Amino acid sequence: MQFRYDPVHEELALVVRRFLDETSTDAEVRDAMGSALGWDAATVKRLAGELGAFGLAVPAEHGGAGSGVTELGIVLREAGRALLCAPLLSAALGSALLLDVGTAAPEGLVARIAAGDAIVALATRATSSARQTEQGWRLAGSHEWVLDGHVADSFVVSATTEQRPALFLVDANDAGVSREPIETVDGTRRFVSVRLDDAAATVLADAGDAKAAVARSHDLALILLAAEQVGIAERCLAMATDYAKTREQFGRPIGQFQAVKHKLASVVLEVEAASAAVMYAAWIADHDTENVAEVARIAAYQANEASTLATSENIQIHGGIGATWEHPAHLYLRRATINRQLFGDPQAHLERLAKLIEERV
Amino acid sequence: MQFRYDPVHEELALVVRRFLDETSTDAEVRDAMGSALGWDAATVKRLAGELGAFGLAVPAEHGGAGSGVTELGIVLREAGRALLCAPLLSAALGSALLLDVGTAAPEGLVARIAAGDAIVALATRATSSARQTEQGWRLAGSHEWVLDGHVADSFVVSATTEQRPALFLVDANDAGVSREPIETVDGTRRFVSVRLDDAAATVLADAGDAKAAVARSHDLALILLAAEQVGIAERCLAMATDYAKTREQFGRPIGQFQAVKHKLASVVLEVEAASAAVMYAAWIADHDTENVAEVARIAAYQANEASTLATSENIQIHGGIGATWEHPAHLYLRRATINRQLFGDPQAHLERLAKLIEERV
Amino acid sequence: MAAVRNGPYADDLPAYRDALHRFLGASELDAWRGCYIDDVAEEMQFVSGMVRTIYDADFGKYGFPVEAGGLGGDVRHWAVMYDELVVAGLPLTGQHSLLTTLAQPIARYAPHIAATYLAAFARGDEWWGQGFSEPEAGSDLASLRCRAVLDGDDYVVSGQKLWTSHGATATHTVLLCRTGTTESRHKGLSMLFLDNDMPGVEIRPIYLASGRAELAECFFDEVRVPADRLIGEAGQGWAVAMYLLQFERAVYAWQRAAVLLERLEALTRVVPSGDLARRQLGTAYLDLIGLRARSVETVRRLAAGETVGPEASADKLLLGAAEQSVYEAARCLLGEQFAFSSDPAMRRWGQEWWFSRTTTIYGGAAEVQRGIIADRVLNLPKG
Amino acid sequence: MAAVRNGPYADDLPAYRDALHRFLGASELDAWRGCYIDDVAEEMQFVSGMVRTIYDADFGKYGFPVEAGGLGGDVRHWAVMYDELVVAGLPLTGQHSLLTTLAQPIARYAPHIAATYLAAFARGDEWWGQGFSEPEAGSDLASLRCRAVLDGDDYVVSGQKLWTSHGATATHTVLLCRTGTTESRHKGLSMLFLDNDMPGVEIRPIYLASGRAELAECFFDEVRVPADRLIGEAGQGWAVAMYLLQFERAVYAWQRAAVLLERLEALTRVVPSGDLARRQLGTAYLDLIGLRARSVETVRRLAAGETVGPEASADKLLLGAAEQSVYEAARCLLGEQFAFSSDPAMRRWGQEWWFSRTTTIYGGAAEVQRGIIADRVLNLPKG
Repeated sequence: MQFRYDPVHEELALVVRRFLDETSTDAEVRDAMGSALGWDAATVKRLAGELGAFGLAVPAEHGGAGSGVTELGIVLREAGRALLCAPLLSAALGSALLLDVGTAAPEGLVARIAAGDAIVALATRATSSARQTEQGWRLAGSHEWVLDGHVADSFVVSATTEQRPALFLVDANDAGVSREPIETVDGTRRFVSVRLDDAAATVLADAGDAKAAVARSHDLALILLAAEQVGIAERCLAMATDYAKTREQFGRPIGQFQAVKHKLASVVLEVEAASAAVMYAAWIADHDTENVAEVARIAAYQANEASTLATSENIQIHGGIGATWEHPAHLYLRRATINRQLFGDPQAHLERLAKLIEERV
Repeated sequence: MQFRYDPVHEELALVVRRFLDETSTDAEVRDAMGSALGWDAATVKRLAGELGAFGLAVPAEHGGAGSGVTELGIVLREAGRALLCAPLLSAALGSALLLDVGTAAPEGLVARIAAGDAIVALATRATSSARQTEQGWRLAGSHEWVLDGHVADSFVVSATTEQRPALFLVDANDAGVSREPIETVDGTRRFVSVRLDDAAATVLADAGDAKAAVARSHDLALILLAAEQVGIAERCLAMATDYAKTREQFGRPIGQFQAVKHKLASVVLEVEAASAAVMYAAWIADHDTENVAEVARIAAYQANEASTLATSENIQIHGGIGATWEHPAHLYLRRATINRQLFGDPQAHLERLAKLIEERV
Repeated sequence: MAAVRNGPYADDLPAYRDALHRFLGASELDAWRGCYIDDVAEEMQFVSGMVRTIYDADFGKYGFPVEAGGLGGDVRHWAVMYDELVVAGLPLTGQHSLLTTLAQPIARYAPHIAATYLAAFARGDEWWGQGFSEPEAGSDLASLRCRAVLDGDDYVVSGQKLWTSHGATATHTVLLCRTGTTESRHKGLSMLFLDNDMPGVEIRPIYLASGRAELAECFFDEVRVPADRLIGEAGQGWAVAMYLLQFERAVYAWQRAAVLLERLEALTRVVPSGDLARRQLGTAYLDLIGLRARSVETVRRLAAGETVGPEASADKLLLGAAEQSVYEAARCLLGEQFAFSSDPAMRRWGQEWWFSRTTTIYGGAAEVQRGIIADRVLNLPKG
Repeated sequence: MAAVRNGPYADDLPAYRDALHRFLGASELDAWRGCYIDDVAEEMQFVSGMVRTIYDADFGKYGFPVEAGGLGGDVRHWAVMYDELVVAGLPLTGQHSLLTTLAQPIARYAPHIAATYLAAFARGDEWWGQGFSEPEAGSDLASLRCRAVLDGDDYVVSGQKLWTSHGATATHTVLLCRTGTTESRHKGLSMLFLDNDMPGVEIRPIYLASGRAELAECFFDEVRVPADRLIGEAGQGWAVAMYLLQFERAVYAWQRAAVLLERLEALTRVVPSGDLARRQLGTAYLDLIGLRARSVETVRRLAAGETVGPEASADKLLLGAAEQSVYEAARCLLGEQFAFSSDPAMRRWGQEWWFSRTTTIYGGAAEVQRGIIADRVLNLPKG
């Protein structure tokens, strides 16, 4: 662990937070959850346009702001705090993966993602099988839980070609593509299961390149989700703290009780450790491509722990009211639950880390 | 789980507690720890004689009181509370194992154990190898951490004969026996490592019988140690509670602070659950020979958890003073540490239990 | 009035268990085996048919005094009933928990009410709500405000209750209300038995985070309740409540433990074997067995008429820990399925997991229970 | 007085690390590599030779102002030093912790004392005790009673201190004592610098549960301390103590984390591989990395002269958790060896495990640290 010298990006966080305070209130989140699209189109347009949030880490030549993972992490953290319903994570991951494969990506696609004009969804956790025909590549297989796949323009798909892994781009409107919405525990995000039935595809990366690009994409996803988890945890900590200051029982605010104080102090500890780990992981991702896998998993694990604790204790401190459908507490817990699983089980992160230590000693 | 109808043996517990309040004070425990023998001979004599503690579960025809595991557990629990230094566990296990093998045991030996006139130590966790000679069986091997082996008159030894396990009795004064005292984290008990170098031995049980007898002996050991752990935990809970009532900080007894209250309440929970599990296991051991292995491990696991928590929190609540050599708190933690390991690692108990559940479903 | 004296199993628990076991295995009850319905009201309605069948076969009459249509026996008969229902793959739902909590206090403190109404409850024809908590009186029950003012032969009740389990479908409410001054705290409380169809009663379901409407909020606007509907004496409400909480905390713990053991086995069947899984399942199992070992003794004491008092908080806390241990194991070990899948089995795990979250909240938060143990079992100085 | 201006590495941390790394790898230091001595006093005496060697080579002078014989730089230089000592297999013992805690407050609040005495401390020739806790003032530091009464040009000190780390072998004591009334609590305190060989000072070692005599109790009987030995102003003792606690909590956390990472690796080498071991080692590693990630920022803030204040309690609590996580892993995974074996490596694990138990007690119990976070970081209402 090294000393960092980057200035803290408080300004960026403030701008995003002010925007979301207006556009991602509890009422708006619930509206978005109930909508067919899953988010408010006008808000998403402003997010991409005014704030440039979708192209934050995209280089200027592709129409982005040219910032890095640190800045993306700051925005995702705010998104977590506000339970933002928007295809933000997809934009970040889609553009990064297309940039990673370089000229194999269709020209202008990254710029369209950055502008909020296209959604490229990842179907890289499962693997289809690919075969070459006279008309080009054809993919078959099924991919569960594809984030934002319901309105994606295209999919990045992992598939094997004669046992070698490769990465493909598939047009969502191809006749061989069918998608079915699935209901998860979290209503603030949209998932579909995608079935490919001889869908036409173009190669983005082959063999080793594909594997490495997917691994990098998943590392990035872990860091960004960890940032969201920290935002969720921070918000739940704030909600619980505010409630503890005002809710009275036994003739005084419950925040005067040592049991409540210590519970909240424990949440502070988890949040602080997770926040530090996420900032560190983002910094490494921006400066050192070699050790990202390890720090991404550290950040993911810590942030998952923090968000699990904070979302649960928020409910406990709110008591009965916190366990109702009407109260937002459960929405945070639900989103945190999906975030934990979206790019791998926490136990898998822990085991991978432990193996890394074993190899080192 | 069934409803039990046995009367609670409060009378027995009281008698033993009164005796130990006199004979096993902190000063006496420290004297015993510093002595060559490891206990006070006069106290042990009274324990065996007046209280009949060594022959409690030995049938009347062998000079015992004819009680069961429940009663033994009650005495061991009191022994844990008082950190009693005495070969009580050895007496219980040695007599039980010799009774188990029936007529193969030398006549009168069990009665001598019950009277406190003989110590038979178990060397059944490791395995020696046995060979038959014209002069009879000869054993070779080494056995670490043999409880009370320093003054044992004989050893019960596990050994293999042509790949078949068997159980032998070895005279401690045989020329082929050497024993070396070893220092453990717990000074209230004496352990030796025993080396057998062609030591003369007589068969106690053969093959399947031996294996089953050793398994039963270890099950009994787990239950009795669990009872001790509960006693240790109860005493530490009482010590911490008393201290919390009198020690003042911030102008009031620390027991007024919710953090201390809840910590102690958590200890109560562990102790209550463990105590119930141990009583249940003892009851099963007295009434149903089939399911002892499972309940013994449940009791062991719960009691280990309780004693670990109670001994640790006792130190935490005492603060600095509880972490000094002078204060008895560490002696309890040390004895609990040995108890955890003496007949198998807690993790092993847990895994065996989980396998039992898996097999059942 | 059905029976006039104790039934044959009143003093023979093993025989009761054997006979019940045979009865519950019969095909007559197959319709209810393995049932789980998303909608709570619908589920209770459906299960009431099962309760009735068991009652009409006399097995459901044990644990109730003959004066209330029962066949005698004690709470151990209930404990046996819960175990055997679970073994037979039959459901234990809302009416069982409510009966566990409310039946003994009514029978003891209001035999006249028990004589008239309890049989219908025990038979599954209806169930009653427990009106204790209020918006401003959650863990601090003694601060409750719902008032009952004596006016002639009636109490006039005004106020609000919150978190009433199955209140929206209940026919009556066992209501803890203030008959003394607000400052009187626990001294000025009385317990009333109130018909939910009386004028001035309004009850609305509350949807929980799980999506299930298990609770309700109740509004009382000058509801006239005859004074003979007192449970216990006027001003004795706290004592009745404390008596009641022994059952709510301890016997209910036995009931849930029976269910949880079955759920843990179900989980073990679907989770792939492995060291981590074994460890987590094993720990949950130990938590459950620790609870049961404790609970068996508490239930025995209650059955013998002993006062368990503050010690019942230990049973409740052990239940909370065991409940969360089982469902945390489910959440972790079912992992992706738990988060992403919407098949009925997974939805059930999810809903039950949400319920487990509330185990440390309802009926007096875990923090309050720990305080009770510290103050009243360990006698630590009041803070 | 050695240097008169900042050294070449004062503003170049990476270069300092590289040069230090090379220096610590030299055979000159081989005598100290891997050393661990049961007797604490003996160990510190032996390690002081290493401290001196590093100081005389100028590396030990960073993090100290030139006015105190140092070469400038800040606490980040210390952080680098701790890391590199560990990497080189060299010990970090009592004098390092004491220096971490005491050097900055002395340099800031008593430059005249620092100018005269600090170099000898930094060079390993001596070390100082920290006289804060008392028998009746443990976690509640503000209630301390040890008195200092001004009499002419001297303070006359009488009272007792407890739990003074390495007090029995220290040459001086940094003493927090009461110059105001007992009721004045934290307002009536002052900090003094006292020679342990003055008449009226008696210091006795305290043997801990581990068997090591790491602490001491100090008795002061009318000890005359010149008034110019004040650290800070009279009555400013609490402010100095609060400033000091930032280092005791946060920089010390970095130091211990460096050691703990190495110990965890040592544990990983001796424990047989397996799922459970991996899980427990992995969790301990994560706790450590979480602590480091937090600590790197706290140390940076302290180096930049920012006030970390109550937030340093988070570092201290994270350290406590990490410390116990590492040694609990050792206790569980070493199992029988830990309990039964008396070979030197196991004795060391045992002694360190005992020390880890005290991490949540010394320097303000974990309960007090949580209270600080709740009251002063979250601003919850005072109880």
